Amino acid sequence: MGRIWKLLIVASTYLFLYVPIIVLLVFSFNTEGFPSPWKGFTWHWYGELLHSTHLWQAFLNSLIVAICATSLSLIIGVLLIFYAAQGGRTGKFLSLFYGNLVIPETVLAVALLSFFTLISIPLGLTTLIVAHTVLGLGFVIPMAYARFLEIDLRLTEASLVLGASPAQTFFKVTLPLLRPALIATALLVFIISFDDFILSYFVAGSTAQTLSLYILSMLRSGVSPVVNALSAVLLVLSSFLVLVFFSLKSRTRIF
Amino acid sequence: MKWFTRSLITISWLILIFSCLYLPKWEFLSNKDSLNVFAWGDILDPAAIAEFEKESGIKVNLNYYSSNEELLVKLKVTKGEGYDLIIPSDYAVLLLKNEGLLKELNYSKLGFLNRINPRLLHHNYDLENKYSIPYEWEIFGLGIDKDYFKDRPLIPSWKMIFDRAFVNYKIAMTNDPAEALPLAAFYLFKQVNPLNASQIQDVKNLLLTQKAWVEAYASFRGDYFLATKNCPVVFASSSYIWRTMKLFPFVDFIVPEEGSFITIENLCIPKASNKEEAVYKLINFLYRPHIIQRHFELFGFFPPTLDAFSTFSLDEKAKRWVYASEEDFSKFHFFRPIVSSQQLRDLWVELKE
Amino acid sequence: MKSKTTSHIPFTLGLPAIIWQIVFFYLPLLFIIVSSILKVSESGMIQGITLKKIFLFLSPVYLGVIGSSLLLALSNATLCLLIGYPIAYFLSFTSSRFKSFFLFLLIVPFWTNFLLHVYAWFFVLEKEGFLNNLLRFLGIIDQPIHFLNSLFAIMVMMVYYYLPFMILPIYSSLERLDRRLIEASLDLGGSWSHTFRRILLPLTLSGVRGGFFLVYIPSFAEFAIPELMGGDKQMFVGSVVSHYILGEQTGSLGAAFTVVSSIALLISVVVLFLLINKIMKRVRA
Amino acid sequence: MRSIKLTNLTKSKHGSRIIDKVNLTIPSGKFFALLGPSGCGKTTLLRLMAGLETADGGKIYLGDRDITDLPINERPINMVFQSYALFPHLDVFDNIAYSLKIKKLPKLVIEQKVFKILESFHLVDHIHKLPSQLSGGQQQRVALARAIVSEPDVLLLDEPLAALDFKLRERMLIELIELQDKLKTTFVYVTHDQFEALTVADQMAIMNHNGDIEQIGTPKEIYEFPISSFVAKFVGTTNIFSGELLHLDTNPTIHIPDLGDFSIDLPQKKSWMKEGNHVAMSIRPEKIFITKKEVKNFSNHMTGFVQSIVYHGRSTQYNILLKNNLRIQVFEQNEEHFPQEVIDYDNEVNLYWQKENVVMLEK
Repeated sequence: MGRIWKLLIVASTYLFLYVPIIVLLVFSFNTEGFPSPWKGFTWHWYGELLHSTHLWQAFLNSLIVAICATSLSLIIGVLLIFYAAQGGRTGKFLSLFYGNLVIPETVLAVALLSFFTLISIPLGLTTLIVAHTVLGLGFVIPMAYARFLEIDLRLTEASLVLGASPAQTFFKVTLPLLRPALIATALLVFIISFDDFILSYFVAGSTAQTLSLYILSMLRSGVSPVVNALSAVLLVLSSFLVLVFFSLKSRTRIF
Repeated sequence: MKWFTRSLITISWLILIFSCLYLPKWEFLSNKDSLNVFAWGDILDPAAIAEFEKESGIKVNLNYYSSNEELLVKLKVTKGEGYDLIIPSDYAVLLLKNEGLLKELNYSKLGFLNRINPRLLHHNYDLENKYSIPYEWEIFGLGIDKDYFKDRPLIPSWKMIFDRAFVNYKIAMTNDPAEALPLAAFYLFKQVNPLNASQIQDVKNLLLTQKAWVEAYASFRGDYFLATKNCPVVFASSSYIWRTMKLFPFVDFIVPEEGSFITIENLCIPKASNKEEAVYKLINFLYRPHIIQRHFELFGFFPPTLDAFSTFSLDEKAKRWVYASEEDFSKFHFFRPIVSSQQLRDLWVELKE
Repeated sequence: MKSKTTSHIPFTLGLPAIIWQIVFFYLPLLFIIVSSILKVSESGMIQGITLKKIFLFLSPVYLGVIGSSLLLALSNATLCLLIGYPIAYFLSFTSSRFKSFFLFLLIVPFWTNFLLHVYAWFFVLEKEGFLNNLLRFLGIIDQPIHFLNSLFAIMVMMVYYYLPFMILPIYSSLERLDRRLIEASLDLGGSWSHTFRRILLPLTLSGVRGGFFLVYIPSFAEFAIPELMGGDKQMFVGSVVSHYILGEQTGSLGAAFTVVSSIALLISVVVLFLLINKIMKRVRA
Repeated sequence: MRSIKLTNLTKSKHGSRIIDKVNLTIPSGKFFALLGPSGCGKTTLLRLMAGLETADGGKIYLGDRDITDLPINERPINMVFQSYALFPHLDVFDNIAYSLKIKKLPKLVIEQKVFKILESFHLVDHIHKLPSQLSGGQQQRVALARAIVSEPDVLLLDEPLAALDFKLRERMLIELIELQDKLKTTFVYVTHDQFEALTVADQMAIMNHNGDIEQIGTPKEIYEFPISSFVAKFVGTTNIFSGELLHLDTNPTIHIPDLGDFSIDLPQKKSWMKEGNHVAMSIRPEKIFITKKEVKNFSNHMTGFVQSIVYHGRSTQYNILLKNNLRIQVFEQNEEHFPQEVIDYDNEVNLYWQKENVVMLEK
C-alpha cells in the first residue's frame, strides 16, 4: 500500500513537471497560432524561428553575456584561489562571497541599477556582464575554494619539493585537480546567466535585449508559436548541458 | 611600503575596470560624424535607419529609453549634450521646453510642413510648434471581441469597462496608473483636471469596484486577452489593437463617444546639439511618404501626414480616425498628472494590496 | 610554503575578484541603504539625513504588501517542502540505474529559461487550454474554468519553478546520510514515523533548511510570476520595487522600499530559523 | 658536498617547542636513519630540511652552503612522502618526469632518463597507468623514482614504507639499500620502526620525545652500546635494573635490592660512575641464557619463575618474574626441533649472563 502511494506521489510530481513542457512542444507543431486548438502538423514555426532576426539578436546577446560573465567570474575566481594558494591571507575576504546567493536577486538588481545610474555608467551589455559576474562569483568562489581545501596538501608540497615554484605548482597540480569542479561550476554559471531574467530586467537598460527579455516582451504582447519552437530548441540545449554536467562525475553539487 | 604598493595596485585595477565600463559612453560622445538619436524602444525602424545611413553616409547611433521620465532625467543631467534628436511625448515636450532644453526648429529646412495633419498641430504643450513636430500618434479606446457581442448589446462608451450595469464579463485594464487615473477621472467628471480630495476618493472607489471584473492589469497584453477570448473587452491603444486586428478578424477597435485620450510623439532637437545639417537631413528623411507608410504598417501608430495615405489604400476604420473631424478631435485629451506622483503611486499600490 | 621574495604578483592577480565583489556587490547594497535615508534636493544635492522615505513605507498599505509577500513566500516554501521531501527521498533511495535518469529529468526544466515555463503553463491553464479540455473530456466540468490570472495560477507557477531548489539540497543531504542508520532503526523495531522523526529528519535538517530558504528568499521578491500568472491584480514586494525602480524618477524611493522590505525579510528569516529549530526539537522529543 | 649540517635548529608550533636547538650532521653519501617515537618531531626536522617549514632559529647547511632561507623548490633536496603524494591526474610517466619538465630539459633527455629509471624499477609496463590503478608497492616505487630521477643531492624519506605489508616492506628495504649504494646520494630516512632503521642505516640518530637527539652512531653502536635508558628501551627490547654502584676500584659490582650483587664491566669511565651512585643496568633479552640446570662459566646468575611463554618461530620469548616482583624478558634461539630441555609455565629457572654483555646507564 505504502509503495503505491509513493509511486503515485512521484509520478504525479513528474507529471506536474512535464505536462506543461510536453503540451508546449506539441503545440510548436500546430499549424495555427496559439489560442486555436490543434489543427495540423507543421514545421513552419521552426522555419520562422530560423528567420527571426530580433530573436537571434537577443539570443546572441544572451550568449555573449553568459560567455563573458562565465569566463570572467571563472578567471578572476581562480586567480583569487591562486592568491590563496600562494599563501595570501584571503580568509577574511573569502567570506565576502557567501552573500551573493543569500540575498534576493531582485535586491541585488535594484542595488546595481541604482549604483550604475548614480555614477552614470551607460546600461547595456557591459553592465549586464558585470552583474552576472557578481552572480557567478557567488558560485565559483565558494565551490572552487571548497574543492581547493579538499586537495591533499602533500601533493602541493611534493610538487614544491620536486622543484616547481609555487606558481608552477598551482598551474600544474592545483588547477588540474580543480578542473572538474570548475567545469561543473562554469556550466552552472553559464546556464544561470543565460536564463537569467531578474538581473537582465533591471540592469540591461533598453538597448541590450537578452533572450529572457525578448521572451518577456513576447509574453507581454502577442504570443506566437515561434516561442514554442524556441522552447524546444532551448530544451534540447539545456538537456545537452545537463548531460555534460552529469558526465563530469565531479562531486560538485548544484546546491 | 607594502601597503603603499598594494594601494597602488588596487587603484590601477579600479581605473582599468571603470574605464572599460565607461568605454561605450566615451565612444558615443566623441564620435563627430554621427547622429545620436534617443528614442522609444519600439519606434524607429532599423531598416529605415540603415537606409538613411547608406544614402547620407551619416552614422546614426540609436539609444533607447522606456519612459518619458527616463528621457527627462537623462536630458536634465547632461543638459542635452550628446543627443541630437529626441522623441518625447506631448506633455514631456512642455516640461523639456520649460527647462530650456529644446532648440527652436528652423522651419525653412523642413520640406514637409504643408503635409502634416493639421489636427496634430497647435496643442497646448507647444502652441506654435516652435520646438516640436508631431511624428506619430495613437488613440486609446476599447478592443472588442465581435463574436461575443454578436447577440449582446454593444455601446461605444467607457461604461463597458466601468459600469457594473453593463459589465458581466472580464476585462483587461491598463497597468499604468498614469493612464488609469485620468481615464477614471474623465469617466466620472468628464474632464482631465487636477483632483481634489473627495474626487480622488471617488476615483479610487471606482477603480476598486472595477477590480471585481478585471481579469488582468496589463498594458501590453490586452491583445492577448482578446485573442485568447479571455476578455471580450480590453482597454488598449490603437496601435496595439491594429496589429491584432490583422491577425484575428473577430477583434474590433472602438473609441467611446464620450471622448478619449491620445498621445502624440514629437521630434525635438536638444539645445546642445550642434549637428544641424545632419539632423534636418534625418528628419526630412523620416517624413518621406514611403518611410511613413512602412512605419505605420510596422508599428501601427498613426502617421503625422495625410498625404502618406494617397500612396496606399487605407482601410475605412483607420481612415475615420486619421481624418477625424475637428469635432471628433476636440473630444480627445492628453494624459496628464491629475494628482501628485506620490498620491498616484500610493493609490495604485492600495488598489492592488 | 613561504617564499622570502616579496612578490606582488599573486596579490595583483587575486585582487580583481575582491574588488569586483566589494564594488559591485557591497558598495551598491550600501548605496541603496544610505540613499534611502538621505535627503536629496531636486538638483541632486545632499541636504542631510531623513527617515521620511522609510516612514513612507511603514504605512498600512505597504506593510500589507510586505505581509502578503511574506505569506506568499512562506506558503510557497511550505508547499515545496511537502512535495519536495518525498521526491528527494524517492530519488535518493531509488535503484541507481534510474536514479540519474530521474535526476536528469528534474534538472532539465530547472536549467531552461523560466519564462518559457510560464508560457507553457499558459497552454495548460488557458480557458481553452489542456486542463480545461481534459476536465471537459472527463465530464467533470462543462464550462471552462478561469484558472489563469488568479492566486491559484500564481501558486502553481511558484511551486513549479521553485521545486528543484527544494529537492536538490534535501537530496544531497539524503545522499550523505548513512543508510544503515535507517535500516538499523527499522530493524530495531522503530516505526516509520519514529524513524522519520528521530533519524531521517534531524539528519537531513541542513538540507531541509537550505532548501527552505533557497525557496523562501527569492520567492519573497518574485514579480514576474504574479504579473504574468496573476494578471498583476495583487501587489507583492517585487512588483512594487519594479514599479518604483523603473517608474518615474522614483529610483531612490524604490531603493528605500527595497531596504525596508529586505529588513522585513531578514527578520522573518531569523524568526523562521529559530522556529524551525524549535519545531525540530519538539519533533525529536 | 652532500652532507647536511643543522646548527641550533629551533621550531615552535602553536606555542610549543617541537625542536629545540638541534645540532646534527648527516654525512655525505650515507644512508642515514632518524629514529624516534611518533610525534617526537622527526618529521618536522625532515620538513625543515626540505624547506616545507621555516625554522624559527638556527641554520641548515648543505655542504658549506647555507640553505636556511632558500625556497623549497631551489633546494637540491627531494622527498618521498609517507603516502607517496603521487599526482592523481598524471600517469606514471608524467609523475616521474615532473621535476624534469619543471627544469625544462629537452624532451629526448627526459624520455631517456625516465625510461632508464622505469626499467630499473620494473615499471615499464605501467607507464601509462594512473596512480589509482597501481598497487601499493608500485606506487611506492613510482614515488621513489619520481624523487630520484632528477638526481638530487639529498633524498628525504618520510616513513616511506609505513603503508606496505611486512613482506613487501622487507623487500623494499633491501631495494632501498641497493639503490643508495648505487646512487651514493645522501638518504635521510625517518621512521619510528627500529627494525627498518637498523636494517637500512649506515648511520642513525635517535630522537627522544622532547625532540632532542639522544645518540648518533652506527646501528651496531646504537644497539649494543646505548648511552641512555631511552635509547636502550627504544631500540630493540631490553631489561632495565636499577641499583647502586659498589667497589669501583677493585671489583665493580651493582647492588640490586632484593636480588643481590652482580659484577659488571666498565670499559669507559664516565663522570656519573661513582661509588654509591644509583644507576641503571640494561641487559638485552637474547644476552641471557635460560636453563633449569645449573651451569658454570657465567659471571652472573639469578633465578625466577616463568610467567608466560611466547613462541616467535625463530626464537622463544620467556617472561620471567623475579624475586623483587620485576618482570624481565629472555629470548632463546630455537636451534633444534626438539630441545633437550623443556621449560614450562611456573618452572623455576636459572638465568645466566656475562658481565661484558651488560650496559650501564646513567639514572
